[in-house]
Amino acid sequence: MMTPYSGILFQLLQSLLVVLAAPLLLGWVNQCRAWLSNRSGAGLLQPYRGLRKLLHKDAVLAETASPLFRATPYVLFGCMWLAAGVVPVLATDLPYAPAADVIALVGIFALARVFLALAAMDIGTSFGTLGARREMLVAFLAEPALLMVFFTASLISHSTSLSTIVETLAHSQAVIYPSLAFAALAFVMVLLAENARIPVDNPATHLELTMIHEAMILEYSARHLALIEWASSIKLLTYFAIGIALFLPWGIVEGNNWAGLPLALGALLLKLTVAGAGLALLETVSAKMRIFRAPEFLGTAFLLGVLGMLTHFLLES
Amino acid sequence: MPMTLSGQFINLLAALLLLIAFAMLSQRRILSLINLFALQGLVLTISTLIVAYSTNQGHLYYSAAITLVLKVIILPWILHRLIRKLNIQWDIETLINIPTTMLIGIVLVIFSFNLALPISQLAGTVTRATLGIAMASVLLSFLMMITRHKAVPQVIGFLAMENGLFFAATSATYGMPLVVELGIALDVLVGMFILGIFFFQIRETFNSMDLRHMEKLKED
Amino acid sequence: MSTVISALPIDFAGAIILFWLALGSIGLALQSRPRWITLLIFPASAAASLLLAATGLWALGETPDVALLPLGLPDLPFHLRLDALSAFFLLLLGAASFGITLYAAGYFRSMPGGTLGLLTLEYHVFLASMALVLVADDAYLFMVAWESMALSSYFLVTTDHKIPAIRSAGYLYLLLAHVGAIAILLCFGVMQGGHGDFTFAAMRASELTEFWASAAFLLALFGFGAKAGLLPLHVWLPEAHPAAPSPVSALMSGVMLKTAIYGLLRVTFDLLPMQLWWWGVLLLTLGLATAFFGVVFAAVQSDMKRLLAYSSIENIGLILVGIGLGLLFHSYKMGGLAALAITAALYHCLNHAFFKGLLFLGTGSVLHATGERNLGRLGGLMRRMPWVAWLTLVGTLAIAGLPPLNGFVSEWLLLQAFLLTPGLPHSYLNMLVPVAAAALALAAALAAYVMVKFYGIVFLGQSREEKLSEAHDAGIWEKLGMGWLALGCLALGLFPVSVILRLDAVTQLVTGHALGATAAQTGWLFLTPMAPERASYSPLFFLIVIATVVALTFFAVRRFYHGRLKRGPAWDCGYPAQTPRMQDTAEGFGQPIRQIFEFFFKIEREVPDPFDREPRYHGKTEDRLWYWLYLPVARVVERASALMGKMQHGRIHVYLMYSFVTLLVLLAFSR
Amino acid sequence: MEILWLLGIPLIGAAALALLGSRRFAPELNAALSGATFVSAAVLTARIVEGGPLTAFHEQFFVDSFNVFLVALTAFVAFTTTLFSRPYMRIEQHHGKLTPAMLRLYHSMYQLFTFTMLLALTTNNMGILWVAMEAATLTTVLLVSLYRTPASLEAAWKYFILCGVGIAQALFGTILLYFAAEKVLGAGGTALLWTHLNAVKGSLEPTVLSLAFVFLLVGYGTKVGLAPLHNWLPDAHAEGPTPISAVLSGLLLNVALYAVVRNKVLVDGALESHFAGNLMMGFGLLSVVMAAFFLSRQKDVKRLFAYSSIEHMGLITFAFGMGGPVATFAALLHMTVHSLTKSAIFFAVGHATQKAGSQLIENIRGLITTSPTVGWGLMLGSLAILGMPPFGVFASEFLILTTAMHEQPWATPFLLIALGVAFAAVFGRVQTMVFGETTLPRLPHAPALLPVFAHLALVLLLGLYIPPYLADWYRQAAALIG
Repeated sequence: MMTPYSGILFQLLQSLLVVLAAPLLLGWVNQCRAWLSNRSGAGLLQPYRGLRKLLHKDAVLAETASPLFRATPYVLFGCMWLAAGVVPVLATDLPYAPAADVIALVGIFALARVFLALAAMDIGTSFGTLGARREMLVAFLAEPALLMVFFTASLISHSTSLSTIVETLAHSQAVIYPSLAFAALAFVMVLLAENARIPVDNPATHLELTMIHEAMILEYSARHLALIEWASSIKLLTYFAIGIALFLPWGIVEGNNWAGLPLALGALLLKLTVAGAGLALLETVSAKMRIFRAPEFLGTAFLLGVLGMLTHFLLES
Repeated sequence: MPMTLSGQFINLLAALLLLIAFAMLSQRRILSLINLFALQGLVLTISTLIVAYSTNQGHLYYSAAITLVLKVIILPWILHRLIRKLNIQWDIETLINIPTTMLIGIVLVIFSFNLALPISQLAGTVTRATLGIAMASVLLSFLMMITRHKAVPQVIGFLAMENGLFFAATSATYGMPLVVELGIALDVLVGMFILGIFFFQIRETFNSMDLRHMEKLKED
Repeated sequence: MSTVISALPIDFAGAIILFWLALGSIGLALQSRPRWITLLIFPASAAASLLLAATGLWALGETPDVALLPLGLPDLPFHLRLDALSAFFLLLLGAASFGITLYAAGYFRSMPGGTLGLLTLEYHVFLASMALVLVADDAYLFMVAWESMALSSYFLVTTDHKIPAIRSAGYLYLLLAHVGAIAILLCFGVMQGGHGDFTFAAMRASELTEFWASAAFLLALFGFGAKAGLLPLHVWLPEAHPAAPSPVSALMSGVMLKTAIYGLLRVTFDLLPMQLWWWGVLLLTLGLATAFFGVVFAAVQSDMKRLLAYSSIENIGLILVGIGLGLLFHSYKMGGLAALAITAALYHCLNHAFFKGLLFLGTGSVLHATGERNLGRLGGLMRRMPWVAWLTLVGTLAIAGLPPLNGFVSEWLLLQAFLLTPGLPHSYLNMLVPVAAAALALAAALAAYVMVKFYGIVFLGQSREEKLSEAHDAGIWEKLGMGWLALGCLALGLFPVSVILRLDAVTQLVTGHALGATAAQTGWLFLTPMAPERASYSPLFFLIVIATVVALTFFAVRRFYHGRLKRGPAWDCGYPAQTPRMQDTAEGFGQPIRQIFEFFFKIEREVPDPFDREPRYHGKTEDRLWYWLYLPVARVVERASALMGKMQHGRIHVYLMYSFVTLLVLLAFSR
Repeated sequence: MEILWLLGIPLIGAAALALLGSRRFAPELNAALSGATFVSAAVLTARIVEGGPLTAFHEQFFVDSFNVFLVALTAFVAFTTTLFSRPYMRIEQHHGKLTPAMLRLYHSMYQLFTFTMLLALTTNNMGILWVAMEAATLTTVLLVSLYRTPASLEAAWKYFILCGVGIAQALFGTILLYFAAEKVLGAGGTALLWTHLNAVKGSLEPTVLSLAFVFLLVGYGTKVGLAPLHNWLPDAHAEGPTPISAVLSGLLLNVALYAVVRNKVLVDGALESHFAGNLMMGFGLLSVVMAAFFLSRQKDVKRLFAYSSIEHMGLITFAFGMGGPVATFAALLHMTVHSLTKSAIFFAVGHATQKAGSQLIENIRGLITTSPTVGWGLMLGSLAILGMPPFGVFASEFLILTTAMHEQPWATPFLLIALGVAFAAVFGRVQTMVFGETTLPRLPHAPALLPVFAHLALVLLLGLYIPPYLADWYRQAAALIG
């Protein structure tokens, strides 16, 4: 049905779209937050400007920095790109897809995170290690929670490959899976934690008591910083895409028939807009929690995920 | 079958033996203990002689002779000399008081009689009850060894036990083969000498014959 | 193959074992010439290891072959047998010990001759006995090899016997090993064919009732568990493994623990006539508990080798989970899934041998260079010893279970085994499986935490002590050894399909099913354990994409912007007075875990009062099990022997009384 | 003829040494005599191996595959012990612990002791067997109290009384045996000959024999050191001179057990029930367990290994009690390896205590640094005795445990616990003695470690390879004992 070339082309298109559109989503979220807090906001394109500025600057590197520190941003960017390629944002069954299933996807995120944490410890500043520790603390709870979400979905579809999951969920008779409800809740919590959003983290401050993600990248500057920022915006978009694929999979093209592309694009745009606004709303209404509350928060997410699986066994099998 | 005269004699002596054993059990003075021991030896000799005569087992005469020499003459003599040398004739207190000991002794007698009963049924010898008595006196002397504080009475108990065994050997089974009896006699003699040496060593080390000085080696 | 070559794999294996023993004795003889030992003996034995690995690889494809040695008990000559299972573990032993022995050639350079000679002997006896355990085909030879292994490793552990802590570690180790060995022996006693036939063949033939089969299984679980560090028999492991010289720690953690796994597999699947479902459940739960316990304790360690030892406990737990799951499926005749689970377990054995060996060697070099094991006094070594640091990084990422390295593959397979579970007959089991999967995921994530702590604190940041500045990088032998192991981690991570194809013979033997055909159905590039649409993973693809993207971005940034770079002091929010001491210590890094899992630990700490002139912090986290299980047992023994002691009263009358009473009782009893 | 040599040499030797025992060359003479005894034992063994069982002097002596290997073993260990005692006793003399007179006593009694043991092993007459056992006690009593210290006197006294009383019970048992036998064989000499008894054992009166066996077991069991009759054993072993401890542990216990087993054969034949076996299993198990717990209280190294002897004797008795070819084979093997290993350990311990000048475990440290040979000897010996392969003790324990698991599973938990506790106790103490720092100086005299390592080498060999003819012995003996 699909010639390899067109498949690869479609794949590239999707990846590029994600990578390029990621800052836009970030901009949109910030814009919404601004509006919600009665500010005019910096505009949708602000993130792009930021990236451009950073890329132009000269990089300043701590004397104590090792090659690992310099390599990390690129690795991070690479991982996110790969993730973006794996998730069926527009279409399923793309050439990338079989390279990694959901577990591998979690693996990719873990890889990126570990590199970032190591880089943060590399300089040997108090904030760096603090950030790394907190990041890993959040991660070791968020990661299994995310896995639980995926497991629930894959128990329904008897598969861990995202394409299959999406296809099964897209045309399953039962529209409402109670287990998925649990999963969705857990997923949202994980998304907040993993992307350093309120209430777990606050991307906008450098307040040592609260910061996690920012504490890790304190020592980065210029192009390195730019890559990291960009990577994290891609991460955000990827998470959105995952959420969409799992919980509102309708409209995603099966195989790469170009005909379905416009519809898919439209659907994606719509979903992202809504989701971004939702995230902004969530962040505005909720308050940043103390760092030591984070484990409880994520523990809840984890348990929700497990509950989701159990409910699947109870109600749906 | 009607008990022959010799058989009755032997039973009488057996009873006597048992009596002596009880007497030793209750005896407080070492000197009289030794005398009782000698007496026991004498009874033993006589019974052996009677068995030898009534069943004309030649070698039993020898063993009677050995008994006489060893247990009636030599050993008591050695013991007398010992206690004179170590001057320890004085009274000896026991661990358990005498009446209790006697009671236990009686229980033992009943026990051993019951034990020996089925066996003495099938004893072809003229002397059926003797096995039980022999066992009883063995156990009684055992009991005596347990209840005595001093070294010498313990040894006498040991020798008395030997007597009981000997009685069992002669009367119940018409005596062991001669080689064996010689060996046994030799062992008893040597044992006695070694004990003699011991007494002096103990005496000069602990300057007392009280076994309560010899309770150092233990787990604690 | 074997028709072309007259000799069979078993002959090679035997020859290598003998060669090792010979090398050991020569080493003892060469006490006066330590240089010769390090430059001749160890490289030679490394070569032998490589040959052994090759033999194992070869034997994987061959039919089992047997051999008889005219030694042993009169009616029971030593039986040797080399089937796929043995072959796999021989491969593991050879491959891992190759790197480790190469490393040892350099590591023991500075050791005094006398000690070195003795150590060489023990080291090679250790290697030989491990190999012998794997090829033994009768209970007696197995036990002899098994105990010799324990004994030689004990002497290796106590190489530095002047340190009391090491002595007590060795004592605890040998004690538990011996008790375990007795249990194994009794297990063989159950399985024996009677009238003293102790060959494994006879045991396979003997039929047992469910009760006795279960008894045998439990005994085996106890015995092999004691060796593998199964909860709650693990206490010796974190004491003994760190105490040994690092290459030995590497061997013990990387290889010796696997012999216990081998034994468990051999007894449970090969020798016992039946497999009951609840064995699987038991193994699964114990495995999870072990894994979780191990990783949580690893997270709070402040001694780098102890940390690794605890992480070994975790990995053993994971392996046991795999086996338990396989057992469960096998008992319900779900062959394919059983094969999957077992494959995951075996794969993890292999992986753990490589990365744990690598990490222990890394710590060895650090110890050698700095003389320091306490994480709180290390740091910033990446700049002092880059080789060690980079090679160790590979191990770290691998053990943290990150793609595209090998640790991830086995964990992925294991999770697949959990997820692809169609409904088991028991509804409770159906509940258990997802929960178990969750716990597994949690443990895996914690492992990443632990490893970031380990690597970050040892190699990254700034040196916490002055003396670290003269730390030197490892020598050529060390580099070679670690390089080999790192290469292994990479290869095992990138080519899972070809590895699994090799494992087929083993899973076939163990579960009667094989995975390779399905796993390779879409070619060697994609690993598809069940079916492509159910799950697939391609590490190579992974690596390529990431590499290309990294390269592209790098050049793109250079091309469109610039590569200008300034060096300056660390910014750190503009905080002026930075000292290395402000970095997290091991305690600091472990603190959140300690807080979250407080109930696991017995914590005692003294926290300084804020107005102290010289504030000092002292924290100690201990294993509750020690207080709940081991000390009570010790106390009971103490009590019992005290009672016995009262019997030994010292009064002769009492003794006579004993004899008297005994006599009377027996007399009364005899009628 | 060989028997004449075998018994004559030590007897004459005893007399000779009673005269020359205090001379400078006495130790060498002692060793030479034991050597000669060993040679004749070897010759006798060769005879038996090719010619099969033989009786001599109108059947007063009987040598079959069961006792011949015990004869060989006894002669061998007695010989090596003299080799060890040569320097050992010299050093003791140097330390002023011994006078020439004592040495004379020691040497002649040593020979006499050897004689009694060999007599007990080779005689065919159960009565003479008893006499020999009693004589063995008498000869060793004075050796136990050789040092004349209060402790040694106390030990000797307990040894004498307890064993004497015990042996008396055995005599009663023998009398009962005779009592039963003469019904069948008629009164007189032949009624106590084992060969004859064995021929007619089926028709012996069961009730009498069961009674007799109780007395015999209690009697000889006291000498074997079965709990709770064992109380003399640790004292005697700890207080006597080390060579004597070695032969007591390594040989005398075996001989006593031999006596028990000889009688068991008859009783089994008469009873048709497993009565004797059950009794022995009970005693064995009790001894193993009690000894294990006693072990974990020891402060004196020689007491420690004395208790370990009790443990192993218990194990052997248990195995004999189980019966059957495998278990009996294992028991015989265990007798051999235990006496070899245990005597080796006592040799090593002897040197260690001489170095430390104390028998207390806490005063012995870091042997491996002060004198590596002694240290390794002790370490390897202890590991061997604890049943660590590849030493021979493991081989027999392997067979015993696996068979027990198969035949008498109820017993295995006790064995598991006991062996575990024993290991913990013994190894913990040995490790502290062998390893660690020390301040002890080296001794001037070179220790005689040839015996230690010779024994250990043999034990190692037996662990890995049991020569066919030895195996045949064991098999024949096992068939004999059943």
